[in-house]
Amino acid sequence: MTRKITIDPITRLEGHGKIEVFLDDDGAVQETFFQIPELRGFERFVVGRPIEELPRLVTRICGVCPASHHMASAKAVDGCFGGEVAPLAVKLRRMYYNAHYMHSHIAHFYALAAPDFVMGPDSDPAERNILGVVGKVGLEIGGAVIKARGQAQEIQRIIGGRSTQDIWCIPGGVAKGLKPEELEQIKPMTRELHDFALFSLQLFRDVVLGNPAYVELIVNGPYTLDVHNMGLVDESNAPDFYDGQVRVVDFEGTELYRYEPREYADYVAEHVESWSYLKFPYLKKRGWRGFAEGIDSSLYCATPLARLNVADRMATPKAQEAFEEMFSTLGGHPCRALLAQHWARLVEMVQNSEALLSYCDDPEITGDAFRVIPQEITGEGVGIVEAMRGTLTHHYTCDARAICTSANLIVGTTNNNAPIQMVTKKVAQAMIKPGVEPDQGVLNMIEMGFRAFDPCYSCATHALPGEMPLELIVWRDGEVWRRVRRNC
Amino acid sequence: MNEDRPTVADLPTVADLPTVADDQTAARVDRPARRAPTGAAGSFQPRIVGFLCNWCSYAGADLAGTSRTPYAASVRVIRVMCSARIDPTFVLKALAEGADGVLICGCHPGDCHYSEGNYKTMRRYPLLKRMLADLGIEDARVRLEWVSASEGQRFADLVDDMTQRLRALGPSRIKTALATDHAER
Amino acid sequence: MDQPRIGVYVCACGTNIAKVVDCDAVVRAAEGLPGVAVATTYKYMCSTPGQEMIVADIEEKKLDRVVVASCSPRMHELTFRKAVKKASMNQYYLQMANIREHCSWVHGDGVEATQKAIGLVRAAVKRVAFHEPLESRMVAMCPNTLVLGGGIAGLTAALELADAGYQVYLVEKADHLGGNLARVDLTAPHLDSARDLLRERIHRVMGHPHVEPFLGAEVQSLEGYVGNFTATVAVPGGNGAGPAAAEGDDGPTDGGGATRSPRTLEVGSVIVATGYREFDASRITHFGYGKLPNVITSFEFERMVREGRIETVEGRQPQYVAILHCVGSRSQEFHAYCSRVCCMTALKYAHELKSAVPGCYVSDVYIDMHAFGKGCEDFYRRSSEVKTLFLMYGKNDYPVIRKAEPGDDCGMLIEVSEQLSGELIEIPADLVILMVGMEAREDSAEVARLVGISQDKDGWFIESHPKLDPVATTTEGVFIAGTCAAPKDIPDSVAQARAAAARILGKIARGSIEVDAVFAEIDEEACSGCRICNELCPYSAIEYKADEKRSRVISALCKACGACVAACPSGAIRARHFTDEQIFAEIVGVLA
Amino acid sequence: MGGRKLQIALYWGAGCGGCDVAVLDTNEFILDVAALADIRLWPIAVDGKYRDVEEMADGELDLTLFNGAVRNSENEHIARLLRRKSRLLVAFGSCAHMGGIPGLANLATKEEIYDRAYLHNPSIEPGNTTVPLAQTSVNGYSLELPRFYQRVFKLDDVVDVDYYLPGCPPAADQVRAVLEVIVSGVLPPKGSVVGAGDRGLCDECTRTKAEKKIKEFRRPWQIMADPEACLLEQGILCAGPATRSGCGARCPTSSIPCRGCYGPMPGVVDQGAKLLSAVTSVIDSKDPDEIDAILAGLPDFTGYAYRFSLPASLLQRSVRS
Repeated sequence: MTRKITIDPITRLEGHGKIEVFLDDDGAVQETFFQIPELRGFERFVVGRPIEELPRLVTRICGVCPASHHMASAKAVDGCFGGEVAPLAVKLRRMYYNAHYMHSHIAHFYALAAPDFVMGPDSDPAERNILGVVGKVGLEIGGAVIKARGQAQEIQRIIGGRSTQDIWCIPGGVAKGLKPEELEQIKPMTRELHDFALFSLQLFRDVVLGNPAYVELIVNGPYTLDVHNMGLVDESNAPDFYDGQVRVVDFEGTELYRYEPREYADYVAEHVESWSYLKFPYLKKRGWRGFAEGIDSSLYCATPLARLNVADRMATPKAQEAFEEMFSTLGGHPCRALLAQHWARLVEMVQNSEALLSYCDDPEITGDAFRVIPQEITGEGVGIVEAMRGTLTHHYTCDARAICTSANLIVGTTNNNAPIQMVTKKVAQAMIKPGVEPDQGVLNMIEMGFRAFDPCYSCATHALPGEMPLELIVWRDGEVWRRVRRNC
Repeated sequence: MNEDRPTVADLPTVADLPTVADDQTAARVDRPARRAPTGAAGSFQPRIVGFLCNWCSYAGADLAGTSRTPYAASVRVIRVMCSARIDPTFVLKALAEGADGVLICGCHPGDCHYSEGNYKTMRRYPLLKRMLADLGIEDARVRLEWVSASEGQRFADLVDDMTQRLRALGPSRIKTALATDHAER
Repeated sequence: MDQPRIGVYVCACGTNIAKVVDCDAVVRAAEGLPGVAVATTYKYMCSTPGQEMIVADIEEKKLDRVVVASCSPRMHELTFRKAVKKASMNQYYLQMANIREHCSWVHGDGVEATQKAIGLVRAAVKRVAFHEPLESRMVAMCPNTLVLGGGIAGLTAALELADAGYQVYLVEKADHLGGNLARVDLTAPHLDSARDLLRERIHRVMGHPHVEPFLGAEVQSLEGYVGNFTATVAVPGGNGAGPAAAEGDDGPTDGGGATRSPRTLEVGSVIVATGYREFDASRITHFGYGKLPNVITSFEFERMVREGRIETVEGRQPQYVAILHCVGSRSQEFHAYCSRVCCMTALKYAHELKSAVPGCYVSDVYIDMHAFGKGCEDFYRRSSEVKTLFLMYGKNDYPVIRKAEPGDDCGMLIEVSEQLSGELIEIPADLVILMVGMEAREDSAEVARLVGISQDKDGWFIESHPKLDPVATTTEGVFIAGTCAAPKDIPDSVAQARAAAARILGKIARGSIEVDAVFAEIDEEACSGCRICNELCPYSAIEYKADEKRSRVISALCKACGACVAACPSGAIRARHFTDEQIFAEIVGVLA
Repeated sequence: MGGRKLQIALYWGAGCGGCDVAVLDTNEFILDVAALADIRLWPIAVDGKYRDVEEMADGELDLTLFNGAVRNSENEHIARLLRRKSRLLVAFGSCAHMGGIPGLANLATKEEIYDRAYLHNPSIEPGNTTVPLAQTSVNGYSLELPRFYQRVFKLDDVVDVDYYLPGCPPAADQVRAVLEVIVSGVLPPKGSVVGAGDRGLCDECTRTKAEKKIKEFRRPWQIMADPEACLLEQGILCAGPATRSGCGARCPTSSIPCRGCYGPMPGVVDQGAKLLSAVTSVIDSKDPDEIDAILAGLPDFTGYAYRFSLPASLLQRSVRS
């Protein structure tokens, strides 16, 4: 008879993601299901709303990365009005978004990734958290992290009036400009953030790269997946978080597609399974080919690593150096090692901080021309940005009164839904073998797999990113035979 | 105006009645009494909450009474000093409490006892109707009409007409819908 | 709130209610309602024994709320308020359920009617539980009165008050007193002189110690409330009275362009007696007024008479004179109403013509001869004896006046389709007098806004009740007299003026005014200063205090319409005796 | 609290996480709280001990801050569990308080939402007819998902709530103030709205206000709003007058109209109805046709009126059949 193992992030009670593992009688993994049990229905209830209201509605898809939805939405709405946006507004939006990237990446790296590397994957769970990190690398760093995150948020607040549940973008531009005195407040924080980005990179070098065991784990561990990569790039194929073309490159480095946001529906489609509320995007031109790896796979990742994989270069000098160092260390570009996500995040942090610096020196940034009043209602727009957790697509249509008539959303984490399924199964199969009893290590290895994607079910459907406590229950003849818990 | 009337009552005399225009008096005498629709005959009798302003519409409804003008027993009148007092919340409250219809009556434009109160009602009503439509409330369930103190007949006709429409529409779904939502949980 | 003790009294109203509504069933239903301490029915609750029953129960059964289910509150609410007051219960602890006008008199089916009556009683019981004790307040009554208009009505009212020893401010727009009457020679039906009627009054007004007349003056603003108005009057040159002309010769003319300076007056009451203006005859083309020089209006004829020269423009004595009735009156096109005085005035002209131009032929072309009023019918009869040719024309079937051909022995010819004979008759005329009707003055809307009263569709000021209260208006302390309210003859205008004065003297005698306890109030702890309410009050009872960023209701000005209460997004404004809680309770009650 | 440390849980139902971020945004204050209290459950920041929650004695927790609405059977299940375990349950943020923006889903049916999400949209797999099911069996493996309710409920529709802390998200300083009060043990009356003002937003909005007369409604993108004057007076619909203060008027200060996340004033039963009554009353016209023309400038008023409060309104949802 089939035995059922439930790996339930934050237990059966909790609503935001659970893994079911089915073993055969010999105890080999037959099948795994990573289920997402929530749905909001934004794509339906934004219909009928005035289109300009959407940027301040969809931020409630995710309070962790509202700015990403705000930006993608604002761009889709601009499209509904013919697409003209005040050039100054574009600069300000980019600047604002850079700040958002900074605090999101800082939070993720230090709260979620660092514990694994700084403390070590099999260290005492009680210490495998930000406090443990602080304990190991020194107290001052804890303060520095909180301060840096706070500064990045403050910059966002100064520019856009609010830091969570953004309200700032309106058709043709932004609601408020940047006053000279506000810029002066921002400048010193920006410099500190840049230093902090470089410091974090150095920390990674010292702690992780300094330890061959970690490098080994990253490069040759079970955490590789032969699926393709997706990300936004500018005309020079450098990563662009706010705008540009979507580029899809296979895991061997061959460009498969390069398309304009408005063409997204020709390239991406979403598969539905009855056992999850979260859809499974795939490369439409290849058709749904199941949860399969390989060069013919129709699946892709959209993650920090994927963004660097589809890029030929970075947009700023310091980031370019980090980019080259990373790929040479990992044995070439592109890279399939999922755990390299964390490193990629640091490289992105550097590009964002450099971008912020350059905007601070832009003499026009405090100008008044931060809005144009839309002259026509053209009725359709697609807005794509790179959310921290992947390519984020908002597609709207509206009627002649600029009332929303349809909305379609493909959210960052959703892109990675299928890969997450697969890496989970892969690690489970690698770790849970006949005769091998699951233990802490197994749990942590499994968790590291999907946490590399920094899955934000806030975005996708709604769980918050966090270090997910795990529980593994092994059933035999309908009774609990083994129970292993981590943080539960 | 009733202040100095002796309180020893006898059957209402003409003096007792609110003043009516002559044509109304005539109407009262001449018009053959007709049967008002009743719900007794097993057919569904809607429950209409009527919000009437004191000076015109309530007096008009009183006149329907003093003129013995029959109409459906579907309406229950709540008196306010002016239709402008009718907070849209009252209408929603009535619907949420299970009213099948809400009838709002005020003085004719230009005739408001408070000179402009009914214009405020006139401004609120169309948006209220749009909101109700968004919430799935059928058009016939909520109605605004101007009824003067001399329009007893008109008030009666209004109530009958609204009653007929609501009969055609059937009972309001609101109360049951909210109940089923909770049952479903 | 502790459980109230409510008494419910169901009136059978003889058989008026009982014949349809099962009063006992209503009582039984009431007994089952929370808070009801006693419920009973009686033949006539408004009768003395009925009221005594309530008083007794309040005292013996310690009731603190009373519900009377009977006739309309518009009928007996005050009666029952007085009753509960007798038992020293606050009168606002009463609520009525209208089970007569709204139930037994309009519903035939006893079962349904009883169900409805129960619903209405349930609502009243639920509501009354939320009632609060309210006290009306007394405010001082200023004994001064402002009279607008120096015509016969204004003059009469002013003297009535002044002779009683109270100060009157008389504001006349023209530079002389007398109004329209000053343009008239003799008055119908007794043919005594308008001059005599006016002269004595004008002289007394000009010299009266208690009257301060302002000629060529205009009221700029009126603020405050009954007993306590403040009026600002623009007076010529700034000195008090304008040139004290005797009755003038011309129609009202605006007080000369003299520089005006404002005077501020404290008054307790206002009488609006601004009169009328005559219909502009040139609006009716087929009478040729303005084109045919010998077609004149009644007022132009009055002038001829007063100057003693009745002649055509050519300076000849007219041999044929035609008098045309209802010019601008009783027509769908212009004014539907009857101007009331023209018929008798026309007959008066016939008399004046006969005596002034012996042997001239007078034809009187009318629609109907309205000869109501004392001595008028008799006057009509006498007129028909002085050889006046009466021709009847049909409503909206106007006579047509045209120039006569050379060779005719008259200046004009009038074609009338005569109703009585049914023939088309042509009559000669050298002079045609158009009996122009009355209409509301061009400035009546302005005046209405100024003093806060309303106008009917024709522009006449509306009385608070057409039959029972024809001198008061819906604005307490503001009265109307004379032809500003509707066309009237002199006796009616004078009567109304004296009635208005009497009402005011009554208030002055009481010395203070009771301000209703029902008004809106703003909880300043809840007001956000959003200023939504500021524009909504037709009585400017809401003031915004910029320094505190709060709005406030001046309760004495508030008429309790509740417009601001419904509009206040903060729920910061309460309508006393019509609170949200009370109305919600009623809603739940009728639907439960 | 009898000397022992306060036992606290923070949890989310159908929310977006913004409320938890708001708590994080109290920055170092969090450490003070940690000093005064044991945070027994807070998934975003601290290792949760869920099993322990189940095993806790009833009322063992002193306080639970619950954010998010109730959209499915699982949200309700957890709400009930935490209610049992907590002496005080606070509806934290607009969703728990009034249903929030997810509550706008009550204008549509479950079927309509599924149709748009899984059956008909530009990127769905061609020909797809599959939708998620509460009970399903895949190659013999039986799997379950929480039941997606017909509509969104606010927290106190399913459990008894002690306090309401409004805002989307609540302002960090307000969160801090409320936590301080609760830690102090001096509690406001049950059912109170805490962490908000008792006046309308206009009270803290710095824009200058005049008597209001509206001749035309404009949408924010149609004009360059005067930076000083009241937005409503400029014809831009702002829910400020019908909304509690407490947020510091963040939106109007940035030239963006308020949408009402702090909910209605004390004693106001239906925020949307009040907003409707207020803005229409000041329309500057007495002509029905002109009034209609002016109101045409206010499309989707329902979506504005109940932006955050539809499940808490008198009618709660559309009854379109």
